[in-house]
Amino acid sequence: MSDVLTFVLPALLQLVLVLVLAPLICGIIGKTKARFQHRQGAGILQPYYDLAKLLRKEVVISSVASWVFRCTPYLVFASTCLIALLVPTVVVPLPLDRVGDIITVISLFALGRFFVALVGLDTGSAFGGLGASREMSIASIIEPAMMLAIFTAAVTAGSTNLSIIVAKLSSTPASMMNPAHLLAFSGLFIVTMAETGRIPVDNPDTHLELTMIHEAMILEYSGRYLAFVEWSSQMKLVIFLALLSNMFFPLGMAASMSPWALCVGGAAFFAKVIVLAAVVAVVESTNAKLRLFRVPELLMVAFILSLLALILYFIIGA
Amino acid sequence: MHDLTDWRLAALTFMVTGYALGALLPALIGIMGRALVKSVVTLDSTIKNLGFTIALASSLAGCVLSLSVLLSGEPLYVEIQPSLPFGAMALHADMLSAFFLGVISLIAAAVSFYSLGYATGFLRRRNMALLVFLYNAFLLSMTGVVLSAHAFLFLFFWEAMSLSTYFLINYEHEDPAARRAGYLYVVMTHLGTALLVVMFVLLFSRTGSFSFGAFRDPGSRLPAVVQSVIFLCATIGFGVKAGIIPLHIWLPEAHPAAPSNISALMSGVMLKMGIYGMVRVYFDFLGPDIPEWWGILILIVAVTSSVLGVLYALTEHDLKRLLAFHSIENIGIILMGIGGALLFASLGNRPLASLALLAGLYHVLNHATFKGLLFLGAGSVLHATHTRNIEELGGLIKKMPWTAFFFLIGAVAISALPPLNGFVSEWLTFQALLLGFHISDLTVRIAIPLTVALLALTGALAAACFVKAFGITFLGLPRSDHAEGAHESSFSMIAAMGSLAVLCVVFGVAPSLVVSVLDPLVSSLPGVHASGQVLLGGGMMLIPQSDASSISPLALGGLLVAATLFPVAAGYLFGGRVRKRVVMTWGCGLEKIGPRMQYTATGFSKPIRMIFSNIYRATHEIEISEETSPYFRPNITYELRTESVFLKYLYEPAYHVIIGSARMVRRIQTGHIQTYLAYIFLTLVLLLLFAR
Amino acid sequence: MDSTNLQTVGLLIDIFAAAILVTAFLVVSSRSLVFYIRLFALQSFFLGIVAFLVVLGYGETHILIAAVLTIAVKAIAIPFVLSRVIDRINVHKEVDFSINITVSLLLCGGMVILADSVAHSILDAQRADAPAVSRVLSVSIAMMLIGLFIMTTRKKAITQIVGLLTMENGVFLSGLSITYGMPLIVEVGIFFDILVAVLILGVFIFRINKTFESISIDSLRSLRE
Amino acid sequence: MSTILFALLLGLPATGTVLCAVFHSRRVLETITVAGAGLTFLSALWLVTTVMQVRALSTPQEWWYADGLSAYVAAVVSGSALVVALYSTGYLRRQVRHRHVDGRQLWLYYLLLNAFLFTMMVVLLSNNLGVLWIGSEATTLATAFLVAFYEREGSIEAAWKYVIICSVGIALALFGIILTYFSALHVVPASGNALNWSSLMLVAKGLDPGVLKLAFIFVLVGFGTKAGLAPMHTWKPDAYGEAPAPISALMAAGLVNVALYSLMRFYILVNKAVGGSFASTLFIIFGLVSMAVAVPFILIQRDFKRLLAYSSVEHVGIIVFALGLATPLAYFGALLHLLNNAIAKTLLFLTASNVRMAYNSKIMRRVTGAIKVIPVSATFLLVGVFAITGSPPFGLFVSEFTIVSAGFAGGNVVPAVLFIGFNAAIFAGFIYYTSRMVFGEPHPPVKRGDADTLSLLLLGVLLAALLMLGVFIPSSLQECIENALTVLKG
Repeated sequence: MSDVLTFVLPALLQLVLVLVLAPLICGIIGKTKARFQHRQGAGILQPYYDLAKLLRKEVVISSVASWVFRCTPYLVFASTCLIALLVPTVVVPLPLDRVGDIITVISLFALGRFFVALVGLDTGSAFGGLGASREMSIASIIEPAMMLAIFTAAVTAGSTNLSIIVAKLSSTPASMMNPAHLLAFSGLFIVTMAETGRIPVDNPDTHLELTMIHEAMILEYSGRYLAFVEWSSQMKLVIFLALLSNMFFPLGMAASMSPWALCVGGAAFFAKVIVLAAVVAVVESTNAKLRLFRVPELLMVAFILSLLALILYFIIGA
Repeated sequence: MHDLTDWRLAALTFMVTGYALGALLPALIGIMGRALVKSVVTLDSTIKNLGFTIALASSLAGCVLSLSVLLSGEPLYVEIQPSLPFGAMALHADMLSAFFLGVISLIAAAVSFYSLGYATGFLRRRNMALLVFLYNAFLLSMTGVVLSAHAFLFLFFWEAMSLSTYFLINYEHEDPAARRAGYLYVVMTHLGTALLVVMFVLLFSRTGSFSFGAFRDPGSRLPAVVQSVIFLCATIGFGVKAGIIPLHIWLPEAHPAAPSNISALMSGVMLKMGIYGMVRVYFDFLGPDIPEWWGILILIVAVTSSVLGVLYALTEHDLKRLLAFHSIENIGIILMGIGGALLFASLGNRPLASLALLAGLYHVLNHATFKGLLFLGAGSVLHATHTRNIEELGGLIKKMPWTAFFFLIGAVAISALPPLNGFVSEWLTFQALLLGFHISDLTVRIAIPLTVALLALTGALAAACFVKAFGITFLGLPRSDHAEGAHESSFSMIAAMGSLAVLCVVFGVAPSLVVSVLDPLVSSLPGVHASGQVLLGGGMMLIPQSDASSISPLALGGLLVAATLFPVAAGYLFGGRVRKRVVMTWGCGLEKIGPRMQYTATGFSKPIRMIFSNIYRATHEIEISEETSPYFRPNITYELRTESVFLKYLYEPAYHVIIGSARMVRRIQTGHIQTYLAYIFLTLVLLLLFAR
Repeated sequence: MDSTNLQTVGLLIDIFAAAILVTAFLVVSSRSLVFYIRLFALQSFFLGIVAFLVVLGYGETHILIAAVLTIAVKAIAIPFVLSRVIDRINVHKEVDFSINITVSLLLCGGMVILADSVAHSILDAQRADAPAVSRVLSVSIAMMLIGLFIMTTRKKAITQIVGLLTMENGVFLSGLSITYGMPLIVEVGIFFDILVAVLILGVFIFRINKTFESISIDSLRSLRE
Repeated sequence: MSTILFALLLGLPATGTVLCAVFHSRRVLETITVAGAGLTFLSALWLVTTVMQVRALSTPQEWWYADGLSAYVAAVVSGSALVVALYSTGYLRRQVRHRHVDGRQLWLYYLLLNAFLFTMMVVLLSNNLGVLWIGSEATTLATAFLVAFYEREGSIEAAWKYVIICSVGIALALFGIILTYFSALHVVPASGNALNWSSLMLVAKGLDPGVLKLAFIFVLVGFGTKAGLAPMHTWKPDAYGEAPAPISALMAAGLVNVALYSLMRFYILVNKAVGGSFASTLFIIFGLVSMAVAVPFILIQRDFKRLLAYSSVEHVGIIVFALGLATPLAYFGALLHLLNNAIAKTLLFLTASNVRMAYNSKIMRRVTGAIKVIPVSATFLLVGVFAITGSPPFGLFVSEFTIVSAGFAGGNVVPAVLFIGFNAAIFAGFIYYTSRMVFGEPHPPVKRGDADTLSLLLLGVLLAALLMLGVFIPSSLQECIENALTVLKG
């Protein structure tokens, strides 16, 4: 009973939190962008309706597609849920923090991406291949960039275990402000924009073949499959925002399971995520989508920033 | 304990004689049988079955032997007394040898079983007896390499290995490419061997003995300079075999040329002989006093090999060449572990060194399994479609589901994705390097982050490459009649691939098994002589060194499976069971999409080629034939070439220098008898002056 | 045999050795094949005389046979064979040189100096016979070098044989004058060998002349890298 | 006892020669030659065994003398002579069938083959250095017409160069011998024996070092020319290239070793008399130069018999180099290599002749896909080439590895490294051409058909021998070499 309380319950709570929060954040971002464009925009709850609708709709499958096509949505969703169990949001240490560390998280994202890219090639449509090719190329730079960015935080804590990193950082707030840290943060921010398929790297809400990346891969998806893929990409956004906020500014995170602490932590987390979401929306609205072959330069910037952060950390010894 | 050694000896003898018999018996039958048996096919198939079954049996014996040593932890040492002028010789299976023996035997077992089916493709076409002979000789020589505890013996088996593979590469010698590959390979590896001879004889000249025991004992330490010379000889000599950049040029030629079961062995196992040699020399003979620059050098080599290896792989659309380049990449990753170990050892941080080495060795095992698996898969594809060019493939997942599935597992493993084995060993490598962050030494502080960054880059690129490899080959629509007419492989081939796939999973989710074996091995090496201090928590949890970071692949796997069921259930909950409608893929308004509308492998890697254009130095030409009208182009050919920097700026100049100077010298044979007499005359005069 | 006669014999030996060397120089300086052969005959004749002197001076009787053989084989038989060959293929003049005569003579002079210095340097001075030996030794080394030099600079097959024989005369000179001849059987065997060698080479000259319509060995250049 | 042995060893080939001079029928000539060679080989083995008990044995008047070294070399030489004789029968039959050879040539061939063997035996068994010289010159004369056998332009040219160059060399050697005699005159009691090896060794310490040095220089150049040390090797590719393949084989496996034997004799003497590193330095230098000179000609070559000739230059270099290292281990390696090289060279020259007969050309460009035309010979060729380039599991790897380790142990690191480098380069050249000849498709298509079974069996035996020497050295052979080694150590 006790370990149900200490392990399973908090884990499930966190999972549910992310699951529930994800569409909302997207809704908020959408709304903000609409405002920037002087539009009314859909309500912030729109994504929930979409998901509910999609879950009930019938699925159209290409006759070319193989079992990879049918399994991938579940696999992607699963891996994202798994990540949701590993990334600290409200409370540290997480019950499952020993199961996987930051490298695991990144690799799990890679796993999802791997299969989505395969789906792009599975249906035999030119769009899919285009999307897969672009996605993997971009990933091949942002993935290392992300790792380096997080390693900077990791070495301060002397561990790649997320909970430990966060705990260490929150115990020494001074180190949040050191330059290496800030570099890493900006690196990770660019990574987030790219990973979650946002302007200036990708445009989530267009199907224009010249620009789209992520949408191109999942173009053949519909109904329930699409629902899960979309949902998991929304969760991905939340997770990244969580990483951004808690890896670098773990303010007000709950250090124990006491209700009060949890409330504070929850509030803090919500606030931080909202703020970051707003920032994302602002960036999206104030920037133009880059030409595809200018994107690598941007990503290289992220990579270099993170690398600098890491090396800087050593030179000045933090 | 005595009986233990007894039956281990039995296992050893069984294995060795088995390979020998497996080589000779079929050869004899092949020679004698021609007279007796009328039908060549029946004869050859008996030869095939006999040879590969024996190979299978003896490789299983090898597994048993290696396990018995690894688990009991006490080495096997067999003195032999050949009548050769090099003193007493010995075979030994200490932990290190046993580990590599295990790797060899494991893959050999799978491949032998695979070959039972695969080699049927050669019936009636090729000399089966020769194939079987060479195959067993190859395995025998490799086991000999790891088991020999004497320089002469080692070199003997080493060269035997090179020779047998040379003949195997030339097995289909009508193909000029195969001949070129074979020649390139044998010359490169011979140059390597020459350096190894220098190395061993240097060790000999100090100790006065050829036995590894003498090289090892601390009394016979050589001066630092000689140590470094030996180190360089070993690095180059073994590096050629391991295929490190820039000594790799033979590898992408040779592996595709050989029959696929052989390529699996070459790539999965033979490259590791180079690694074995390095570990043996660095940490067994030369340890423990190690200068810092050794580690740095190895790290540079490692990084170069891994990044360039994967980058070159990305542009390949010959499936086996692509895999060959990935071998280079993975050797690089292994060397990151070894280089890190050298670096940490030189700075006196033995536990960390041991951890790094452990990671490297773990990756040796993993690469052997998944690369073996992938090459076997490629073999099945080749067997079914008779082409290695993935631009002509596609849609095979329908035609050959099992092969596709196992190939996919291999692809996931090599892309270091959880929860399979590639992920675990790369994770350990990351951990070892990251823990090195706390060493306060400037070179380390520059070297480690760069290595980490590039390791991360390698992993990501590998994933991209295997999306291409698997996606283009197995998914979508068939791009040619080859792919149309494909069929699933025979049972033995599938079973072999399946077993390797299972290993990929097991070594992934149950790392504690491997680590608990590897840790005593590593700590037994004099160069390291410390435990990697990897705590093994519950649920197969790995906790290297401190209590800080950890993973539990088993739990990950379990959760992943559980979490996959969750959305299924959830979907069912919300929307009942899935209602499906199957239609053709949307073809942008055209009635139906054709295979030519799909993305090609070349197209797939285009963005990456652009990002790293200054490494590829790609040159492409577009040829448009306009005989009818500029608006209706009957055919447009697009040709793309990426040049190998090393070939152009290292090897070709060297070649030209050598051949040029040779041409110069050849002029001395003028054909004038007077010139010849003049040579004698001058020699005489010179000697007379010398004598005065 | 008293010491004065011994000295006179020694003196005579030196004189004839010098004469032999002179003939060698004459060979170098001349351009007619017939003249080569005559000079060689003369040279061998002097060699025979040296042999006789050795017999007189040191009473090595078996050298007598060697002397007779020398004159019979080298001064008569071989020149006869060679001139027959010349007549048969009627080529009489050496026209083509690699090096002109003056230079060759200078070079040969240089060789004599070298030979002399070598001969002096190897002998330890406190030997009784050191000066005498070193004189003859230097002559014979010089002969060998000159013979070899002739072979390298002259282009007719015949001339090469002559050069070879000149070398051998040099060897013989040393054999006679510093070791007073070798055991008899050895001597005979050596003579036999040389005779056979010359015969074989003669045959080859015929064949060369038949196949290449010339005995200039410039035509023998098909085998080269 | 000793007299019988010498009588056999010298008498058998001599009688063979005489008989060949008498008879003319092919069958008789064949039987005489094969029987002669075979019996000579057997008696050589007998000599070896006897010499193992008694250190050395010699005839009453001390004209003939044999010890471990001469016995060993004699065995090697007569053995290769036997192989060549056996092969020659089949070879010449084919030549006659194809009208390449008429009856007179056939007769001359067998006559001179016997004479050749006889002269080599004379060199190996003579105690008197003068006789040794006579023998060596006689080998040249005996082989002169064999080199010119086919009476083509090339063969006559080759023969001319061969005879002239070797005679020059041998003349220089004679001078060296005379100087040795001179240095011994006042030391050896009976001046008649002053040319006798046995008596020279007794008084070696007393010989005049200065004179002996000079003598050694002339002998080195002289016999070096016959052995084919660079830069006196120039006749070798021509002679080996133009002579009939069996003769080339016997020259590479027999004559070379005979010349090396004579070199060794003087080497031992000079080492004992002069001491120091005078002779050994010269040997190391000449050895390395020979190997170095071989490299470019093997890297770029068009004619596979010339290729083998240059390889012979290289291997003579290796043996001389090993002798120059002057340590027991190195001597062992040298003697072992002498045997290995003899076997491998015989194998390769004979195989090459099979290839040549199938393709009717010895230009490598014209020979491709041999494995399909003459499978067995092609296999032998490929494997034999790996053997000659010193790859395991063949004998030459053992001997070369011994030599290298001796070099390092003796402190001659730089020469040893050069040695390894040259070997690697030569390997590259050899494999390049061989793989081109053996693999691929024959074009234009060539009629399939290999040599006769006996010849192939013979080659198989040679290959087996090489293989055996690569994995273990029979104790009897080891003793035999040790026995020869004691002589070398002086």
